[in-house]
Amino acid sequence: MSGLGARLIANGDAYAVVAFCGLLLAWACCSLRLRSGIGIRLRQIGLYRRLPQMAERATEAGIPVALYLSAGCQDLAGPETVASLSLYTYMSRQAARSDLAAPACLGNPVTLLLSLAALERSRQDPELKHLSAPGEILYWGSDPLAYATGAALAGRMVGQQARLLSGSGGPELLFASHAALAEGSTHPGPLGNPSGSALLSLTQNAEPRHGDAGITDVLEPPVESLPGEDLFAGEAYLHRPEAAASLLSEDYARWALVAIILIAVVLSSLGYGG
Amino acid sequence: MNVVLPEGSLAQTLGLWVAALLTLGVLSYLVGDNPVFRLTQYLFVGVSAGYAAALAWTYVLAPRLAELIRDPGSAWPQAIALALGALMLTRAWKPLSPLARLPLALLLGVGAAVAIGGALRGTLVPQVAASMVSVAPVDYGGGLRGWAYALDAATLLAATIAVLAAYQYHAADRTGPAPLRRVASLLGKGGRAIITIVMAALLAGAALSFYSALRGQFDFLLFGLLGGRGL
Amino acid sequence: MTLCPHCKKPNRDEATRCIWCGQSMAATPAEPPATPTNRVQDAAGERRPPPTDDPLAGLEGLLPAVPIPPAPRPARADGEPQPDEREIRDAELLRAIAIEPPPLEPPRPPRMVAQPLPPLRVRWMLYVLVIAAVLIPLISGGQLDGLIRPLPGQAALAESLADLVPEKPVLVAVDYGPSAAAELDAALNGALVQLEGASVQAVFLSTRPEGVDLARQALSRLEEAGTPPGAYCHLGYLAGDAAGLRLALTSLSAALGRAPEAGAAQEACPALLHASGIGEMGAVLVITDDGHVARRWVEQVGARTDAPLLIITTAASEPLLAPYAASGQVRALVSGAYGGLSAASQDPRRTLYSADGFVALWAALAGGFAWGLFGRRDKTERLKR
Amino acid sequence: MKRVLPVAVALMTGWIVLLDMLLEPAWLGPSARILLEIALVLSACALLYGTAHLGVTHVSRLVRHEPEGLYGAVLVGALLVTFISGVAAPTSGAMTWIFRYLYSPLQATLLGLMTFVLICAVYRVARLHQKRALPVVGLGLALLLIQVLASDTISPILPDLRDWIMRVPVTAGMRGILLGIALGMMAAGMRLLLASDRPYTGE
Repeated sequence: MSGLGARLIANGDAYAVVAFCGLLLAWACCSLRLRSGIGIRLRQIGLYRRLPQMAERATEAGIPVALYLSAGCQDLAGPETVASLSLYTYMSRQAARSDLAAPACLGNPVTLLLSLAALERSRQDPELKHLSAPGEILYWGSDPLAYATGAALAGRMVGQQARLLSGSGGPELLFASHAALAEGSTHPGPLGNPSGSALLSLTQNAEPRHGDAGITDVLEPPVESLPGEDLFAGEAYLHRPEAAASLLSEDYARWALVAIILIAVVLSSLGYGG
Repeated sequence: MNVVLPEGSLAQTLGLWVAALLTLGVLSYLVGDNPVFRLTQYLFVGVSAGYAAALAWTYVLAPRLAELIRDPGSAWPQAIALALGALMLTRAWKPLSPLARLPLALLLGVGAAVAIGGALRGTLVPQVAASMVSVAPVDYGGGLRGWAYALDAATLLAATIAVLAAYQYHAADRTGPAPLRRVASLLGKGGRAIITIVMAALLAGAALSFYSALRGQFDFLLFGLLGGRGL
Repeated sequence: MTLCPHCKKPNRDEATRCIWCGQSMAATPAEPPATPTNRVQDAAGERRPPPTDDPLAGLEGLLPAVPIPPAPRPARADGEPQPDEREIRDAELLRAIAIEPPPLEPPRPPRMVAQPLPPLRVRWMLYVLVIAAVLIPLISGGQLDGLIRPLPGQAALAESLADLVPEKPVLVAVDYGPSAAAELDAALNGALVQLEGASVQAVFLSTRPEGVDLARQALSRLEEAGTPPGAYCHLGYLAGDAAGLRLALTSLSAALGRAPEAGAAQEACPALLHASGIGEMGAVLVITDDGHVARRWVEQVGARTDAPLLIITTAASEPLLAPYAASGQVRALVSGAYGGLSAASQDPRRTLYSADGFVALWAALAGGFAWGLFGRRDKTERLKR
Repeated sequence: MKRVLPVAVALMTGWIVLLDMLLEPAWLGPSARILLEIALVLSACALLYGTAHLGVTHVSRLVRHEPEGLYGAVLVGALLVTFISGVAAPTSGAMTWIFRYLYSPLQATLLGLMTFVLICAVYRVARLHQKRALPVVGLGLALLLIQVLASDTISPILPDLRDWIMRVPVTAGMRGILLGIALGMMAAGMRLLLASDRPYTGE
């Protein structure tokens, strides 16, 4: 680390405040820009593009989509929990529109409470009250492997053909949970990655026999996987486009960081900053 | 598995054999899905959930409840906490379920704040600082060695920026002047390649970890159990 | 509450079709499977060729091979639900920010899921390879153990532990589950032995429920080794994840309340009385099998204290933490698999823990890979390809 | 009121804790600590709620004679026995016994099972020539080989290479991902702290 880096660390708190204010400012600008209707286009993210199509297919076939959300096993109330919840909120609304169940399999009690609220809200229409069925949302305990096991069992208990898996955690959690899922489900398994990932798949109901199908897909980096920060972008892409402002502000922050790093590297290479 | 209950006690002997049977029960999955394996799955989920809940009660709720009963005057924060906790449980009963929003709001508010603070101070600033390296060979003592270290530093820098670029949300084919777009998309491609290397490293690590867990159970079966400790 | 005759899932009594499997709630004998297009036609009510840019186009064949009757919707008083103002606004905005779809990759090829799993014969060969890899140390006797170069983190860990001052206790966070015990116990024991050498008090804590008993086991191992009781204490379980850590950073007593073990710990560790929070510990040693938990320690504790943060983690989580080690936020990062070898070799108990086993594991995996790649394919497989 | 109050609570608590973390003013410390303790207690309550939900779900499955309902009875039984013995006598032998002889072998073996799953998967990837997976697996095996042979007696290059891979490409890739996650977390967190995102109301 160069002298400049050391200085940055030494005044970490101050710079953290500056960074936070900068992001807030960027967000404000982006919201205005978004409201003013100046053409902003977002990068395509496979999963968020296919999710609506999948919901449509599920409606056509009259078969609900089951979500497996392990995000937040490690941190009950972190932003990750909310991020993965937004996927469920979206799917539960789609399911309510087509009079389908919105089954989910969770590894985080806070997500459980939130998704119950989301389900209730998506079915405010009294006509939809008949949908609510016990066991629609299954919680399997916050131990990652317990969630994995439970997910496998849920795969056996619930016979949906369409599944969305959203995982978050160490590679063990993902490898284990989705390999375990394979054994109970028809087509499991996102790419194991440290920060959150999801796989969208619509497959035939092959007789579940063995776990290795899961890892195969874990090893097969799916187009739809959500490595890193994409997990936090679901809302903007799916049902709350105004949240796109925060994504765009992330971009500005990203390029600001790159610029700062490059300048600092040049300066320290030239011997400035000690 | 490490076993340190009173040596030779009935509980220990019984326990060792139960553990061995459960181990074999889970391994029975190798001959295909079967009722024994399914039983172990349900048993595991039940035990782990019960264990976590018991600890939550013993270490978090019970002490604070006791404190509240002992000294209601000074333990008002605990009182608020427990009251909010009770509100959270109203989620189970529809007419009262809106009340559960309060504790959830607090939980998420605090959770978000702690996460932002941690990400800023613990990851963003230090990692950016760590990326501010010199790429001048002379700073690494010059000579071939200096050049090698400088090359390392440059690679580290380029790879970090490439991975960062891979996540840009602005559609690369729409924004900015053409050359910049080309650079961005090129960086993105490089970034995805580097992410593949990370995944490969994670895979190698996972293989070692899975193996270690399996090896531990074989240790238990071979030495912990048949080694005489259980008999 | 009635059960669907087809999928046995619960439905409300008035439900006309199962909300889980889409089939009619009237128990009718299964009709012959309809062709996918017919099914789509039935379900949608009209024939609609799949749009060409639809990534799922052609996947109808993968839809369940069960007849899906036209989904009868419960009659609504107000007909189909009308989108409200906000929904319309959102839809417009979504259209605005979504770019025209680039040529998407073709959908996941059906063969990937249609392909049969490895035949039983193959699977058993692979299992035998793995079991052989586990048992190989019985024969080889750990030839390689002494030859593997220690990880860079191991030296750093030893140095950091040697630099500790007896006045300040060390916080030992036992944050792993039994599934990682085989990998991490040895490394933890090694670190504890070094701590004992530095005559520093060790304060145990767990932010994961499973860690509590593993910490107790580590303590009882210390007892067995004849460590004086005053040299360590156990604070028990710290709930609340990041929030709990943030609180414990400044006030352990507030974070732990009067947990069963906390009171006893206060007596066992006089040094604890001086350290009101984790921030005042001499060092923080985290043993975890979860990269997220480790990251939480780095972000909430490491960034706020001068005490060195030392992490022992599983090989699977090591890459996740590499940047923190590189930036110096983590003074020492040791992965269990290799980091525990030297400590394990000093453990009198017999074990299969050996570097030979890791080589055998690689051989097994590589064998499986090569077999899959170059193994002779039978006729059906050749046809599929 | 049903909406406003939760939003107000989320904003107030969130900003108090955030300001305490970033600026650390002395006057804010105590209130932030109280909020953190409340959050800690609430997370424990959430855990209890989840466990109760798990139990109730499986009891209802049993009552409805759903397939595998009897297994659910095993789950509920194990849950109750563990919970009661843990609450009645937290540091007793019973809890220790359950943890060491039921919990530990089950969790450890379930993860160990993944070794078999993994080797079958590696075989399948190679067999099916899964284009996107082959490089990951091939590279993974290469990295594993370097790790297992990192011995100076074989060649001093191997250990150096092992350390270099962890120090340069892996660190760089992971650093990029971590910086991205930090940005994503901040954005997602700010959506909560600016009440643009209100999941607690079910929105």
